[in-house]
Amino acid sequence: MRLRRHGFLAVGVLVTLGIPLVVRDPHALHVLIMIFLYAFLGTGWNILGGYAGQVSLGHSVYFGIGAYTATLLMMKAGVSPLIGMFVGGLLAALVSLVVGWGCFRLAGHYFAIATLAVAEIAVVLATNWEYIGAAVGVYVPIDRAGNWLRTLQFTTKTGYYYVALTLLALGMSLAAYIERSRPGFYFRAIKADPESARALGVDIFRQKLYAMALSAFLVALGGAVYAQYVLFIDPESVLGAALSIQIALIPVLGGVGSLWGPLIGALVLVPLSEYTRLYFGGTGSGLDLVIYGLLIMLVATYQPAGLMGLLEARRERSKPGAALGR
Amino acid sequence: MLEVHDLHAGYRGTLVLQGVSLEVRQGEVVALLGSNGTGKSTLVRAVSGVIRPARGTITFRGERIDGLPAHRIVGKGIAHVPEGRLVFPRLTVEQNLLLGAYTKKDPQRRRVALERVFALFPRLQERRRQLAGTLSGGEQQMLAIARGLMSEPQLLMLDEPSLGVMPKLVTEILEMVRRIAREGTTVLLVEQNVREALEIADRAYVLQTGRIVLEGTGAELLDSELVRKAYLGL
Amino acid sequence: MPLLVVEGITKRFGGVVANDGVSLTVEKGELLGLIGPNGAGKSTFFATISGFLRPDGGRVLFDGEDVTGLPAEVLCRKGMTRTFQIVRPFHDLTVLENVMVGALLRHPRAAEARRKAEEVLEFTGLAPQAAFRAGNLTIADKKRLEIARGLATEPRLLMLDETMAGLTPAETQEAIDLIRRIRERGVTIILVEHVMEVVMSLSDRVVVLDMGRKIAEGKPEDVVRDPAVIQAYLGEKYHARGA
Amino acid sequence: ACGKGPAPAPGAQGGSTPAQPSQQAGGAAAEVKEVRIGAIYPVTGTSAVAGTDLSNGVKLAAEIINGEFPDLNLPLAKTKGLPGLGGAQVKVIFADHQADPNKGKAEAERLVTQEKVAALFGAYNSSVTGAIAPVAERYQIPFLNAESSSPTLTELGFKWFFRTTPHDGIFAENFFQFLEDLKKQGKLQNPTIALVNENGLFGQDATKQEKKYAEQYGYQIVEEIAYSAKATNVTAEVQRLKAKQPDVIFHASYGPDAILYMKTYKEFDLAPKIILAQDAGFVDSQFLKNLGKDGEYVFSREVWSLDLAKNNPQIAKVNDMYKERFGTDMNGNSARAFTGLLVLADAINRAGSTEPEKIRQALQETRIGPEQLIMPWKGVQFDEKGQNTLGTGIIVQVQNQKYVTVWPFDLASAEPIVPMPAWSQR
Amino acid sequence: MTAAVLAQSIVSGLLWGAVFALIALGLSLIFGVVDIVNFAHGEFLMVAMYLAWVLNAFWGWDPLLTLPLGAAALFGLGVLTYRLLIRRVLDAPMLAQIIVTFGLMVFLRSLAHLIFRADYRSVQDPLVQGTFTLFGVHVTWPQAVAGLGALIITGLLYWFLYRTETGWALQAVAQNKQAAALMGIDPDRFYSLAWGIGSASVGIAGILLSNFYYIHPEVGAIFGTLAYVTVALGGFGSVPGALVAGILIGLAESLAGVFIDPKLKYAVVFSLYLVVVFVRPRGLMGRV
Ligand SMILES: Nc1ncnc2c1ncn2[C@@H]1O[C@H](COP(=O)(O)OP(=O)(O)OP(=O)(O)O)[C@@H](O)[C@H]1O
Ligand SMILES: Nc1ncnc2c1ncn2[C@@H]1O[C@H](COP(=O)(O)OP(=O)(O)OP(=O)(O)O)[C@@H](O)[C@H]1O
Ligand SMILES: [Mg+2]
Ligand SMILES: [Mg+2]
Repeated sequence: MRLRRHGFLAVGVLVTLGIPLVVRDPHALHVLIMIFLYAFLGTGWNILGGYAGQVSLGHSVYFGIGAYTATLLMMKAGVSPLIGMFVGGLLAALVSLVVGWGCFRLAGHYFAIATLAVAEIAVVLATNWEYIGAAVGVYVPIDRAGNWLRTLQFTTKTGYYYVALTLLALGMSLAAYIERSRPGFYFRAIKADPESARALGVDIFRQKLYAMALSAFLVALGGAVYAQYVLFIDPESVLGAALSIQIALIPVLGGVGSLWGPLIGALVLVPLSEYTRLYFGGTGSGLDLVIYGLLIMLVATYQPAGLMGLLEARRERSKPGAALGR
Repeated sequence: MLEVHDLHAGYRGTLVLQGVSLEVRQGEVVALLGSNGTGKSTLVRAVSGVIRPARGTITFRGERIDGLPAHRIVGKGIAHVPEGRLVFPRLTVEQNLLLGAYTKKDPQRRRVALERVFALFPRLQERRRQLAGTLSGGEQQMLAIARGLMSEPQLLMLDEPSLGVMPKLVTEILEMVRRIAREGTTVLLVEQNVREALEIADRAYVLQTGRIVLEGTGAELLDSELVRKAYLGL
Repeated sequence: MPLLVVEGITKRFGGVVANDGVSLTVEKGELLGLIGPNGAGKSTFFATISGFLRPDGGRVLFDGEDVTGLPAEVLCRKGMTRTFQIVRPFHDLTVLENVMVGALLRHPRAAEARRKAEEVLEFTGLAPQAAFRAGNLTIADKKRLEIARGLATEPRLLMLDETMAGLTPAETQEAIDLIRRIRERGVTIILVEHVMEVVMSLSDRVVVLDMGRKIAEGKPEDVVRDPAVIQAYLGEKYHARGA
Repeated sequence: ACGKGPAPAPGAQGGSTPAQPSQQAGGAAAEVKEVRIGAIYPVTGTSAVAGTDLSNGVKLAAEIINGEFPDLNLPLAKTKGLPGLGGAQVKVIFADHQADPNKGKAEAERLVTQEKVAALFGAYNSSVTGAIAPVAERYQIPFLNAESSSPTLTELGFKWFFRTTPHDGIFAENFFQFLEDLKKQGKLQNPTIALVNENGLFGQDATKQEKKYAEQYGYQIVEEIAYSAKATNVTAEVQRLKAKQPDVIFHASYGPDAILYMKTYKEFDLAPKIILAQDAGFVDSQFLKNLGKDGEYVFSREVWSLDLAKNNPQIAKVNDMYKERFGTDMNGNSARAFTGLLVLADAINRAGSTEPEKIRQALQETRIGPEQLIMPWKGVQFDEKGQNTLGTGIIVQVQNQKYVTVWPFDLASAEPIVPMPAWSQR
Repeated sequence: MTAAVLAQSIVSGLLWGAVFALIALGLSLIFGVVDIVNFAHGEFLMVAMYLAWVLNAFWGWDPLLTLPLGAAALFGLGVLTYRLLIRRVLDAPMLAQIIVTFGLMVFLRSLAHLIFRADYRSVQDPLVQGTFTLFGVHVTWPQAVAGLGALIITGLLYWFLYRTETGWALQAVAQNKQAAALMGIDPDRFYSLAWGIGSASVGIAGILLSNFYYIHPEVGAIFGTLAYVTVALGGFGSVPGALVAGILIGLAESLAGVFIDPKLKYAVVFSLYLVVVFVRPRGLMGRV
């Protein structure tokens, strides 16, 4: 049983590694890169929102911090984004600790709205901060040579593909490790019933901060890579509320609090959004979004436990409120 | 009055009751005994419509009620005081009680019913304006029973009413059950205080692993080998 | 030195004084029964002592150390834990995982915690249900799970809030046995229980609360004869039967 | 920023160069029947009104290029298709970016790699244009922008990026030239100025430029408001203005907020001598529809106006065609997009090939005179940064529910009405 | 700045605050009963506004005349949303519920795009329009009417929820669905009712808003986020809380815009929320 699982996993990894050797179409690779990136962001979000049950609608802040830090470090100090992304990650973790310190007294929707508020404030601040380009944003200088060690830019999609894949592998391994070790148990206990967890000696505040920092760190890495991929960042696109919701939507759709959920969510949502726009977007009628909205509703109503629920019969439907420990 | 025939019921994946048949007659107190997890609560839930039976029939006063939703069954005269109380935590004691009489639209009768339960549970009258969620465990239990009585049911099903209740009150509650029965309300009682329950019960059933294994009058069962060994630990 | 010394603990909720200057001590290895009418303030007392509520007055000394107002998780680490009267399992976790959360306190490595949890499950008789989703247990099993989780934190003081409710007399007997065995491991216990058989057969000493105040204290057989206790709590019939 | 030296031939960078779309063109020798151009616009989302106007302009331009219109003196109008490529037809492939830079980038890549377009076109929102420009650089595909006005875009050293429209710097200077001219006419004395600009890329660029030229021309700015375009209401902003009573208000606003401001000005009875807007919301086709007479007397810089037809009859002809197809008159956006596509097609035609580098060189060598345009420009000619140096703006005023050109005076069809009357006297 | 400016900013803030409150009330009610945050709430507002516009543009109805019809139509939309979507995810994790309403939001917004295109529209010449001046302070009639509407609806909802038996039943369902069913209360009907009433009240808000605000497919986005913050600030499920919070937000926005800097006014509003919940983690009037 276990052996078979590992077998599947190995085959999956090999196939994934080989895709760019076969698939040459850049748009298809783009979609795959976006899938990996969003799955990675979802995995990061999942640590806080899925395992620890703290639904954040403000993760764009950490994404933005990662994107801006790595980019500005490269532009102003010549620091490679390969290093800058970790600086951004640490900075994001730091900021997240402050946010968590203030917001973890709040439960459920109050917490969600508070994180949303923090993100909105961040957008306003970034929009007015000249040093980081204010509303104009930052155009990342193009590295025509694709010297990726210095700039984390590649001249072809293949490079980005492997970077995104590495990130995802890193994120999922971390999540898998956490799932099976003490923090993972504590996170899920906090999600299920914080008071009970306290009775068992769990310092819930500390554990939530831990989840938050880890989650923010990962999302910031994603932000840094995104910036070097799109080569343009501005407050709206890397800090805005739409991004926060997108990040949360991925694991939620795939199966919140499960290792494979974010990947499955991204596998469905990213192509859904890309191809509805592609097939219906050119008409300019907004039909693509109508269909996108309809499909989201369908998935959520017929598979409320997330798509993971389809695969994992063991997981039963949880009671309302369980997600928030009401 | 209530007839359960070949009832199969359970939850996702597990069939807890596997062919239970029993009967409650007008004016009786019937006790339902059984150790933990045998499906006593499941049976009561199936009767009150909280869960849908998988097979079998439930007839109340000659009318099939299996498959009806819970809120329709109350109107037919069955009240179910659930295990674990389930009071409305953010409504006051009085609002909880009045909702107990939701199916009775006549305000006059509701007032009378309220007076009656306040007479039975003076503690509740004291706390009528307190939010139910802040009552102590035992107080919540009283509220739950009182709320069940508010609909003036013909059949009252009590699921472990003495759970978490102080000894003085356990006695009072069971005496009250008898009184209620004498006043004409039929009672189906699930109880772990086996001895006390059998003392007040007209008849009793013993449920084991989803089946009825024994039935008889309270006194008969008190003397039976099975009950003495398995439930009284004698 | 007593393990727990409580001095004049007071807790108010708005107008209701749930605990009114309650003092008591618990010796190491002792089993103290705490009884009293519904609403007397027993659960509140637990919550206040164990750091879930902040007392409005009074002091708590644990093993000689002043721990008044420390949060629950800190107290748990110091060796004091409680169960909840209205059970609060981690619904979506399995029984084993529930207990592992407790075990992880002293065994940070998951593998060791699992071993510890399995041992506790075996000890409490929950082993057959180890893989069940905790939310699907019956109430009585959920209560047992509360004990198991608490035990897994390897406490010195265990506060049990009505963990025997809803058991048949035969099952009660088993539970009494379980608590005896816990004691034998050297765990000090405060037991809140309405099932008098349990209180009588287990307690070394009984404290009776009524309306937030201590109204009696002493050996179990003396306390049940105390008229105030009979009047407030046991009722004439119980007494008459002389259980 | 690097200049635009001769570019390496495609493929010269070896294996690291991405797939070249020119390969499928099979070189110049092969017969080209169709030239594909990818146009990326915000046809849904917050900028969708503009997106629709823009696409319509592009559609009309394509029709004119592909058909024969002997009476139009526009590039490629008289001939069928592109004679330089044996009469090949221009096919525009539209894509939607929903005002999201990442989507714009993805669409650009898709157009280049899958739709095999020979050039990119668009994308209105400066932020999206900014995200697409690097794609064009990476794939070495010409990218012509006809309507994004952020001055930054041509300062980033892009080699494949060209812009036909004047940018905000040029427009901002126009504002002060206009005020100077009014002063000369005696209609104004040393006016005080307030800036009311939305707090995004568009507004912040405008603020920067306006402040720069205010200093240069010696004007006093008494209030500077940057507001969120997503604001539910602007009462606070208008109150601040009211406290300062400026003579002139400069506006950079999108559609909804422009309407919101005008309504709030009326509510608070605030009527400066001049409201002078950076087009956008104030010339949007919805502006007058919603405001009716409350939109009277507003000035806006424009890139185009229907009454320019007085001096350039060609405009009327094109507008008639447009109106016939899309039911409304052309506006600055549709005219610019229209012109942009003609310029791009003209370059491709001269390049005689769909090879990107040849098109890029042809664009660089573009020389189009004013008589071949429907724009009030002196022509089209790109500098080394890719900016059209011959573009200028006009200033229009709403008079009797129409936008009429009031400046430059030689193109004007009406006298500017200054000051605008108080709200109570209308 | 002068006292007149202060007075004006306070009045403007109050008026807009009442509008925010009016929009937020329905959201709060739905949350309070069904425990679901409706992310499509702003879109419901938009639907109501388009209804007012269509009736006005094609048949010349005044928004005031549309009011009862709008309330009824939105009631229907709410019930329909519940029946077709929400009912299926009632027992699902909270996050699944979020997604459903998120999908609905995308759907309604883009449907509006499809039908009405991106043009923004206004109701022409409504009965209620113009301004009056009170001690030198400008007050616009449509906003004053909307403010009045907010007060009336708050009062009605409050009375309904806390003073009528149906209201208690609604709360009972919210607190324990199964127990409510055992009292003979049909949870399904009451959930429907809550969605209906909550949506009807946002319908009224939309129609009053259409008296003075432009209508656009994205208009819900503008008010949506503020509505969530309003509801959270006041305390989820608290009807009077929504009113107080709405007014507070209106005031904060107006005063910050005038006395601090317009570009920071939303930062101030969101900070206000953070500060309040820092002190009172369940909002101003949230239940414990
Ligand atoms: N909601 C549920 N979902 C799944 N299984 C359940 C659920 N409720 C109860 N069960 C299972 O059904 C079986 C019977 O439970 P039930 O509550 O009817 O027992 P009971 O006889 O009332 O026991 P107790 O005396 O402990 O109340 C148990 O094994 C229990 O684990
Ligand atoms: N949060 C609260 N707000 C108001 N009153 C409260 C609150 N918590 C408890 N009370 C009141 O305090 C008193 C003591 O309650 P407590 O739960 O401690 O009683 P108890 O002795 O455990 O009773 P039981 O045996 O029924 O469990 C009760 O009257 C209860 O209503
Ligand atoms: Mg039971
Ligand atoms: Mg208690």
